[in-house]
Amino acid sequence: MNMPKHRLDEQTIAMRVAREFQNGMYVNLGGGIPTLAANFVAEGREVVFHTENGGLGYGGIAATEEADWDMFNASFQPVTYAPGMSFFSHDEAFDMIRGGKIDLSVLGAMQVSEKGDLANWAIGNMADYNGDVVAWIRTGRFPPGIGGAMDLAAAAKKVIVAMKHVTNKNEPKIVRKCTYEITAPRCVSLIITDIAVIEVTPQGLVLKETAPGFTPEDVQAETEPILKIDPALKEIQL
Amino acid sequence: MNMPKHRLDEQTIAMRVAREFQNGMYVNLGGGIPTLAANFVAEGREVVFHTENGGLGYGGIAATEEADWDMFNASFQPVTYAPGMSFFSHDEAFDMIRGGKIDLSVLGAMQVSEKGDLANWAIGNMADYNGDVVAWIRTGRFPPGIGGAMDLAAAAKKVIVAMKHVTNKNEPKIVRKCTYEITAPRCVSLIITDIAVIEVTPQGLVLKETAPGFTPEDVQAETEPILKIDPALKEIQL
Amino acid sequence: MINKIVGSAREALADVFDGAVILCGGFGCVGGMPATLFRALAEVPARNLTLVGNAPVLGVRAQKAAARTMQVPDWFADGELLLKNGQVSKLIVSVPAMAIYRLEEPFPIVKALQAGQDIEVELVPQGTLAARMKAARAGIPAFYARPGTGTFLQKGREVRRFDGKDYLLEEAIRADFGIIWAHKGDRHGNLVYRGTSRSFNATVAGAARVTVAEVDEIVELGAIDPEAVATPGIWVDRIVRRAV
Amino acid sequence: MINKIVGSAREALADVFDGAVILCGGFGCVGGMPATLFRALAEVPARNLTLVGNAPVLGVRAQKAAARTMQVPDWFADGELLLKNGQVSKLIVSVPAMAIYRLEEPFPIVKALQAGQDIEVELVPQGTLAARMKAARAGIPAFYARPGTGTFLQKGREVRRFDGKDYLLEEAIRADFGIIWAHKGDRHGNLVYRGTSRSFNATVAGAARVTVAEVDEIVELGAIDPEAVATPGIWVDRIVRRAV
Repeated sequence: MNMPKHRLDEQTIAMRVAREFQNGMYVNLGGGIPTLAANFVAEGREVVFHTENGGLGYGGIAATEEADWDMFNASFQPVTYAPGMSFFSHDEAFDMIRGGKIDLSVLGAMQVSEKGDLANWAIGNMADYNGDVVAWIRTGRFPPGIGGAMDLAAAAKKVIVAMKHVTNKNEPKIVRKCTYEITAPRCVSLIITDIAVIEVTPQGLVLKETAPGFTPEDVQAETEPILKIDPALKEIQL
Repeated sequence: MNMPKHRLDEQTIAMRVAREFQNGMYVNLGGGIPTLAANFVAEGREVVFHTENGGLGYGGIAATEEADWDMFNASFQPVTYAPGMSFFSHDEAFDMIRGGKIDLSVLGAMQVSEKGDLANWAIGNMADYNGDVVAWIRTGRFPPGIGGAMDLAAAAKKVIVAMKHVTNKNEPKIVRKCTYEITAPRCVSLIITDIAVIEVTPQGLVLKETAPGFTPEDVQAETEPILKIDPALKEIQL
Repeated sequence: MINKIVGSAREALADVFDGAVILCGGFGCVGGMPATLFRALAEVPARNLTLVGNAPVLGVRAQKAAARTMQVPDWFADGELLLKNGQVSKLIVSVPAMAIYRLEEPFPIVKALQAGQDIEVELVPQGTLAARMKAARAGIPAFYARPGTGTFLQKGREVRRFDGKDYLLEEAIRADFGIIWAHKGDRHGNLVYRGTSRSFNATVAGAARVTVAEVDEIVELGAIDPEAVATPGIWVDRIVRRAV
Repeated sequence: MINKIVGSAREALADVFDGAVILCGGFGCVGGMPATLFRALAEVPARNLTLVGNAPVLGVRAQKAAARTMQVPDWFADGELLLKNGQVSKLIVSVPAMAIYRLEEPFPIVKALQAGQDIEVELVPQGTLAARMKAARAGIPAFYARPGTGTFLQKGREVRRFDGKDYLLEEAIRADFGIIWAHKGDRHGNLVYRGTSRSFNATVAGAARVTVAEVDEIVELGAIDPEAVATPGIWVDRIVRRAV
């Protein structure tokens, strides 16, 4: 008899992401699911959140009544003040990233390859537009915008992807080779989805954890590359 | 009958230097005679003094009783606070220099060539030590130290030299070709000394002003390259 | 006396010329966008402008959608006005439009291109964009950086290895004008910001030949703590009060 | 909880190893020299150290002469102690000694060389030195700069033309430790300075793998105005109180 399959909702994925936060880490959270993780830092741990637009040490996402348009993160969410916070220029914010001071970057993704290549800034491929970015934008279909993703993916000490396991059309997002434009090659080390936690290793993708009710075969069915199964495979722990 | 020759003292050279300060200029003053000019800004003009160690807008040289070891200029002189002052890092101080924001750099010099080459950081030449800087330092004879001179000479909008016209041994310091290691080639545009004001032009050195009692011949006698005489030659005005 | 305070934004930008390259402060949305200066630029006759910034042409409609609970007032503006006027011939940006927001109508750059405007777009990673501005300010003509290696951005570019890793040659962006917002400023041009709205404003300050700042408040010289000056006045050429 | 405060300078520098490259804060004289950390380094067994800084080995005697009316206390120290111990094998500095001051005895570096120590000296223009530290902090492996072109420094170096002018390729200085002074710091490592003593301290902060700061005063988290933080804590790894 099978347990009922239970896909994690976004908040729960974010809770699982937050388990990766070690005390003292400098963490940058990308837009979407990653930013939700700011609210789930474990008791007794202190983590410093970095935002590209020049802030370090914000508290969490601000409630409507606290929202201040001079206090927001790189996903345009209002954030709260916390003691120890600091503000600085955009260039300094990226010196921190490029200089390797961000311990953990959690990013959303459109695709992740089995080598850890990340595609998270464009839904499409330059080749489809003969390399003409203007032609692409003119179509109005998911106009590409790099933002800070390439900088983070290229330079953070560790890059984790947090995303739904498949697209809205049930196409796999964990793929052999990215078909969308990539953000950086071989940068992702851990993938956290609504059905699995997968580690990117030199030997390939290793399934470490599954959502309640999901067998390795279930996860494999939604994943393009072949998954290795960790001998210590377990249910996703929160 | 000749007027008595009157060499300007250091304070008076500095007064002449200060006549070059236009309202609103950002000015960096090197050690020695140049720093003295800070005290002679003309009435009605406002000049902002920049110091390499991260200060902008200091007032002047501090009196003994005001001396604070956290308020000093790049010549290790205590300076005073003035409204509008700011402090910043050393790298930002040199971004200002390299970025071309210093309108006027006044430097001391060991030698200036007729092309405007400046030698002001070493008394000697690398060739004398087979290019071995350690051998040079080991001698203990005027150990070389670059400081901020190369950065200023290479990047300030205008470089003025303020110095005694000749060495203590009465050797000319304005020379055809620098024998000492140079700071930057073709960077000096005006030379202010105790006996003359000389402009460096593409056509050569032009004598613009002389000290009281000094004829062009007197100045030429203490100057290695041939001087052109400005038709509007006049006595040094303070 | 030094007085960088100018009576109006239009006066401060009156010498913007055809073909000028303009660095834009602000992150692209909510606080910190130099709205008064964008509005003034839209009233200047200059055309064929190059706008350089993180996301200077999202438009107020998108900003309001993105800002959600943070209020974006109707007087707010960005480079959308210049696109509408047909004043823009090139964008050097990190985000020309946002794929994630569904608006009633297309983003301003999409509309402009669909209307047949001839606009070049250079996409730059956000941190590299900031560093290329900073390099210009620091008199550094070029530097090497890693973001973009192994992506479409590497195509046709100079790649160089340091310590076994590839880096791209990145050139400083040389600009004619920089427009920024700051919270407070004095007549010397010293600026302080507020919160995360500092961002690209502090980066743009000093990076162009002429930096124009719009400030919420003009204060007396000496009112800003010299230890807390975020942008020393040397980087700023003209100051105007924000016109709301 | 994050707590970067370390009980003593010796503890903060206990892992300095033979051959380590150490960036030195301070300008070379009077306020802003990390004297406590220099003294602690002199008690660490590590040898063959590379010291990088503007003028880190002038010695207290020269500093007192140069400082004139500004008091330099007897407890003050710099890299002279390390030279005396024979711990230094290389200097990357702008000013190894000052030609303009006549002292009773030679400058420390002159004495060390005359005593037969084998010390390499790399002379770097002050601003280029600061920029090479800043590049390391910013993850920029190399950049082009103009100072030094047309001088002895150009010899054997890569020269490249941009817009008709020559520039030298300058590489980031990769260092193991950075020692700095600051006025106040909190347990996250946020720092503020005082006056012109900020200088190279703010430049060195974050430029080495490990940054150790000595501060006049340790303050509660939140006591430093977030707008006035000069060095955000991310750049600082360890903090100790100045020991006078």
